[in-house]
Amino acid sequence: MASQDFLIAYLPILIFMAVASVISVAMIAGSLLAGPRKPDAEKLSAYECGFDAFSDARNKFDVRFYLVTLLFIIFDLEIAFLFPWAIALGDIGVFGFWSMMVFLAVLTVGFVYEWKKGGLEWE
Amino acid sequence: MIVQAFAFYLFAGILTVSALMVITARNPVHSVLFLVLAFFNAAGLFVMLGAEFIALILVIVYVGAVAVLFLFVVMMLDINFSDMRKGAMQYVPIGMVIGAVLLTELVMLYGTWQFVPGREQNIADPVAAFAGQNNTEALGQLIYTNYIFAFQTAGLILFVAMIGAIVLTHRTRAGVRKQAVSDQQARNPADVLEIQKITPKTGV
Amino acid sequence: MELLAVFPPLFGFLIAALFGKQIGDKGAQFVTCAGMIVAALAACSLFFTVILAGHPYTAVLSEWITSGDFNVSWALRIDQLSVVMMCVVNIVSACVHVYSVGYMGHDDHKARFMAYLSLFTFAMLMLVSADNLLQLFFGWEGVGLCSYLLIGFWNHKHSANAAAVKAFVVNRIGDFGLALGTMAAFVVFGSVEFDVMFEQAGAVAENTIEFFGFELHALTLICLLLFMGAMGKSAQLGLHTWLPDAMEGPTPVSALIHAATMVTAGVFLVARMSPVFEYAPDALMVVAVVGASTAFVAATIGMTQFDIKRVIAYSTMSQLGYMFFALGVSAYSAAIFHLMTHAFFKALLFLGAGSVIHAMSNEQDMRKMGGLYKKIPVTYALMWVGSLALAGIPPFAGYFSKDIVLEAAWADHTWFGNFAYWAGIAAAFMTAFYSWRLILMTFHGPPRAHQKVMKHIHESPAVMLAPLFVLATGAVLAGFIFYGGFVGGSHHGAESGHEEVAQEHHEEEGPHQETFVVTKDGVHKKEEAEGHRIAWDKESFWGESLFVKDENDTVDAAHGAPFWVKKMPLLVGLLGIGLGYLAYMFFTGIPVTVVRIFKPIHTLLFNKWFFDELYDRLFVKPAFKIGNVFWVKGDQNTIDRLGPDGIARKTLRTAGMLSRFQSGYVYQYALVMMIAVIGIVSWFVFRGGYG
Amino acid sequence: MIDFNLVPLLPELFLAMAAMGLLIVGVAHGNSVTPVICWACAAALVVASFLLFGMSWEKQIVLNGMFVFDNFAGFMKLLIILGLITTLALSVKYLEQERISRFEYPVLIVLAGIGMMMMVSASNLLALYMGLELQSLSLYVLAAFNRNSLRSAEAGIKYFVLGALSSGMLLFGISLIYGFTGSIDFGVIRGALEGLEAIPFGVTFGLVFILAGLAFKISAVPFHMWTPDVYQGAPTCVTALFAIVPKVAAIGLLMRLLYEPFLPVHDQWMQIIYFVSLGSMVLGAFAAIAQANIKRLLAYSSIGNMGYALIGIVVGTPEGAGAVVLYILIYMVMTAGVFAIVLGMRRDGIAAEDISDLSGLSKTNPIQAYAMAIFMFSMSGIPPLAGFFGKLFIFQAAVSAEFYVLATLGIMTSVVAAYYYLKIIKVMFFDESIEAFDKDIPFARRVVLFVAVAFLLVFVIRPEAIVESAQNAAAVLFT
Repeated sequence: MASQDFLIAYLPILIFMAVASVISVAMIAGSLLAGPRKPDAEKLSAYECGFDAFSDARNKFDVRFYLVTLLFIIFDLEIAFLFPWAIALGDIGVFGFWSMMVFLAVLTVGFVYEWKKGGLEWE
Repeated sequence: MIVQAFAFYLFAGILTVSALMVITARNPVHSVLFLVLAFFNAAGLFVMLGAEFIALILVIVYVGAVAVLFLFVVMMLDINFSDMRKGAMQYVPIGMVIGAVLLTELVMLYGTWQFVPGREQNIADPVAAFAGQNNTEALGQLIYTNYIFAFQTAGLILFVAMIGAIVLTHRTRAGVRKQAVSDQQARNPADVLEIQKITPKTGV
Repeated sequence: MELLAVFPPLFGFLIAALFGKQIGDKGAQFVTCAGMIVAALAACSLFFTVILAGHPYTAVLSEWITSGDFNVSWALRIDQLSVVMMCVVNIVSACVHVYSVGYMGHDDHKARFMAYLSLFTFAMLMLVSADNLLQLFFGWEGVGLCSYLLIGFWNHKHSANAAAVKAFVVNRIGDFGLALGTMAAFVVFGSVEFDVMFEQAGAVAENTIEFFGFELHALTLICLLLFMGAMGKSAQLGLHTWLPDAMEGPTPVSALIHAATMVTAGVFLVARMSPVFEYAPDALMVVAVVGASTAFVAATIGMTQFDIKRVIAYSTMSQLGYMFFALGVSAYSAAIFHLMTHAFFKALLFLGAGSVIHAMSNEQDMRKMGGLYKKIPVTYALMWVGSLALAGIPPFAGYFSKDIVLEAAWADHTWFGNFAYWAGIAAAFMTAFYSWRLILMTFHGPPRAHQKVMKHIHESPAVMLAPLFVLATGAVLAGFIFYGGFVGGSHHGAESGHEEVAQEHHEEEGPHQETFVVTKDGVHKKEEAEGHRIAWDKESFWGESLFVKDENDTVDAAHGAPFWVKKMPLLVGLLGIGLGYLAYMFFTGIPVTVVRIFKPIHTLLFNKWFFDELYDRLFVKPAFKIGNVFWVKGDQNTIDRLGPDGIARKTLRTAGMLSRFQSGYVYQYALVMMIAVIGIVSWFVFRGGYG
Repeated sequence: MIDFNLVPLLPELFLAMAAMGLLIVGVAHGNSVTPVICWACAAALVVASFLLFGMSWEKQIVLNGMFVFDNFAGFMKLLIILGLITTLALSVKYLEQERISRFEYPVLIVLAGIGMMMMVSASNLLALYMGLELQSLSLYVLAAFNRNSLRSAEAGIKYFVLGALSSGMLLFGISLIYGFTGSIDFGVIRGALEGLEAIPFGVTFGLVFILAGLAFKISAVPFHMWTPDVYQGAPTCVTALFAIVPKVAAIGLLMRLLYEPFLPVHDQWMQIIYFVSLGSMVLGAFAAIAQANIKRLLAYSSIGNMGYALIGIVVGTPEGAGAVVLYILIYMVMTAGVFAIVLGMRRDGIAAEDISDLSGLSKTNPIQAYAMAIFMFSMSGIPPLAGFFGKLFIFQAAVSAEFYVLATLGIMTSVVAAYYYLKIIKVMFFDESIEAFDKDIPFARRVVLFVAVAFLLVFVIRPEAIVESAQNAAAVLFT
């Protein structure tokens, strides 16, 4: 595919993005311009009555959340390798097929490890 | 052509500005959001280079997963980012000097850039056969065959990453009551139930 | 035979070290002493085959390192010079071994001590029998290592530890010179084997080396670097500060290492390298000046010290200075001659002092001695012998060797030769003075020790005295017997007939005749007078192991020195002894008065010319400072502020790990990396003219 | 199709399978089997070394030019395997004592080992990067392995953040080189560089960044900042691993990279390595003087040692390369020995890490004290111990290639460095003895200690065989 054609194929996406950004900018700008705003100190404070917050809204989270995310990323990457493989499988033949199988096998070992270790259980 | 140039400068411009915002934004959540924006624009640039697969991977992996993890971290950890920034701020002047020097050198690099003769041939070598196929397909033809070594090593690296994630974060908690499904299934009335005759007034 | 002369100490060491527990102290002592005695006998037999029969050879043990054009083999170079050294080392070491059996009788680690001694001797033998600079370097480091272990042997004494470390570090500085010298030699000669180097020395005499942009005369550079090594090991002025402190070790160690053998390694090195030094007159000049200054300075310090061993230590340093200026005026044979006689009488003095210390229950301060001569008469007599030899009174050994050294210096007829001569005369006077100061303070006068101590005083056991007698024999006879062989001619004090021979010889030879004739002449003479000991002369004695350019042959020239030159050392020696008697026997008030009048000078001398303080200020403190800078930057900023303290603040754990990592310090590291990369790129930009 | 010949990869393949299998075994039985897994991993490494021996050491490049196996790779892999086995042997007991005995530890070590072996066999910038990352990732995890210790976690994070930065630099450099030559293959790059009259700025620029990334891995100044912190923070057995093995791999990688594709630009990289080597020697010598913690001291000592090894690389001759291989080998043995002792520094079950904790060791445990003294003397390069030869060959190579200044400064800094090695000996032999260390020294550690001491002592008698094989290994790079 010539590069010109290639880019033309993406043109609709570009246009879409342009339209999307125009619309969202227009909406924000519109509300900024049209909406009445009279801020004062009390309005901007956390509460208009009562007391200030004692502590930050953020607090420590269980590390398991991160574990789940990390594992997700790893499998996400694994999946990423599957796309080109799926497309090219017809050309790369048996060799390509087994090549991916080995790759998956390695990660399956990892997966078994995770499972047995209880990394996928919540409580 | 004009559209192409326009798109390039648009992506590049937004990329640079949002990268700058990542490190200057006061609110870390904004930083992460700018990072996402930067990734998007980088993806746009990749598309323009014809590397659509990379572009999409960038969106899927970096925007979809990594940036979300970052967001997760900055939103949920109770770290005082303004204090943290103070420590870093004292390095700003020297950092800027370094940046300026690096920039100058990169400009020089650009100005004096030259290619080795025969470079075209070198580049074309692995991909020549795939002209006319789309990017993803061409990659697919190469990764699993010519570059099988790197591919399998990548598998091992992911494997290590899994082990690492578990080793560093997984803890088995004591005293947690879990539902053990297999145990439940394997229960046999004969093992746990016992029928006894109880004569009245004697007790068990 | 050469194996028998070199390896028994190694076996002694191995057996004593590995099986010390099994064979017990007695066994270890026996094994090591027996090994040493065997080695000593073997060395003596080598003396006959190599020197008297004139058959030097090199025994190749095996191929060793082959790497590109760098070929070195294990070999023992058995020539006249190394045989002389072997004899000295083995005989003195054997004496010290035997002596140690008695001296260390109350120590808990006898086996270890004997093992170290043997190991030391082996290292020294490796040094003297080396066939190349690398092997020599091995021995060199080996003796340094053993000296370190032995000085620190009494490790419960804090001062001993400090002294051991100091000795090692100062020696390392010298070794640094030696290592560089070896490298330089490899560059110039393409080999570190002595044979190759000596052969080419004349050919490369004009070569230069470029170093840090300077053009340097190659051989001078090599020689000066080697001399730096020699200075460290032989405690020459500048790198001498470790020697007096090394007296913290047990006395046999002082006798063996810091008087008779190890400290002479520097002298040996220069003598061994004589074919190279001969082509580097500038280096020789430096050697002479440093030697003469050392001789003088050490003697001045020696006059003011009170520790009996330190006095002897400074006298050692002073005598080493003599040897070096002898080397500096190309009188190599005279230097080795003095080395040999000195080994005997200095070991004798040290072991005698050890005997005194042993008797005094480990008291070393002369101010707390006195009046001992009746209680330990044998030791007293032996100390007299040693001191007479040291002061250069005929017919003791020191007289012959010191005279020839001084005459050679005079005969050099250069400014540094003259300087050396007069410095030597002054030192000779002071030597005599402080030797008698030592004897008189220790043995005469009223007893100043505590009554209890005085009661305990006893003569040392036979096992300690026997070696002393052996050494005393050497101190008496060595000079007289070996004069002809070592330095040629016969001494003016010897029988008149031989003086004639010497004269004749001198005339025959003429000022610039070829050495061939002389050599032939020597051999011829020897055959004629078979069995007649005096008839040997120095050319046939040394063979080709020492090399002197004809025009530099000061030893021969020395025999023709005027009468006053020859008699001057004796005269000042006697004067020194006389003054010693005056000051410490008859008019005991004199020293105090003198000290009061010359207060500043005395302070200077008593504090050893403030060398230690100077070095501390110049080197030790800055090194610590540099270390501290890194420490403060690298450690206190990161770890100390965050690590332990952070852990201590357990309550702040909630502040969490992440905040601690992000507190700017990883930034710092990253910044350094970035700066480095950018810096390197910039370097190329400026250097390469890109852009 | 590509030349799919897996024979040269056999050891790596085997180790990968073993690692996965043992991981599954471990997870099935829990942490109680950690020692078994450790020994099984060690056994797998032994098998891998047999596989190495069984292979032909002729040069062959397989897998589309990604992987090269030759004499050099074989020799370096042997060293790596040896180092890994040693580390495993040293670790088992320590892990139990520190209560971090988890079965992932040996598996991660083996995986890191695979990465290292790939590094020395890389024949392509991509393969180089993959190997490096496999190794680094495992090491990041290992550094933070004791997750209950703040120090260890801190070490892990520091190492990771800075390591990521260095990887970034490396990648940037690689991309510049690729941009210039259009290839990531070592052979092609060399061909492209050989034809040049003037070296373009782009190549120099790329080279600087690549070398910066690699200098980080061998902790050479000024990319060393992580070393003391990580050495101190990581569990001691991991520190031992860091000090012993990755250096071998990184030096091997550096040598192949500089001598194969980049030899035509020797003038350029020589200047960089020159500077880095000088800095490492000086800092390693001086900064260590003020250290009180023995692990930090060893960190600086390893920085200094890398400086010496780099001298041999700067020289750019087969002689120099041989000297580096030999130096690394001897360094490995000495370091393994030292850590065998440091790991045994425990009182009442608590690890002691200060130099002052060694006080009077010669009385409480003379064997250890003497062994340590031998290691220290060897490190400071005193003959006749093996450490002397390592330095000798390095300096000799430098001198014969006329790098006088480098050789001189090298000798000078080794004199300074001798001071702190000596200080340790002084503390052990001459200071007041304090309470003895715990006596339960495991058998494996004794063996390591004995072998290291024996090697250092015996080396002098017949250096020929080892020197020759090191030189032969290095010579391959120049053919």
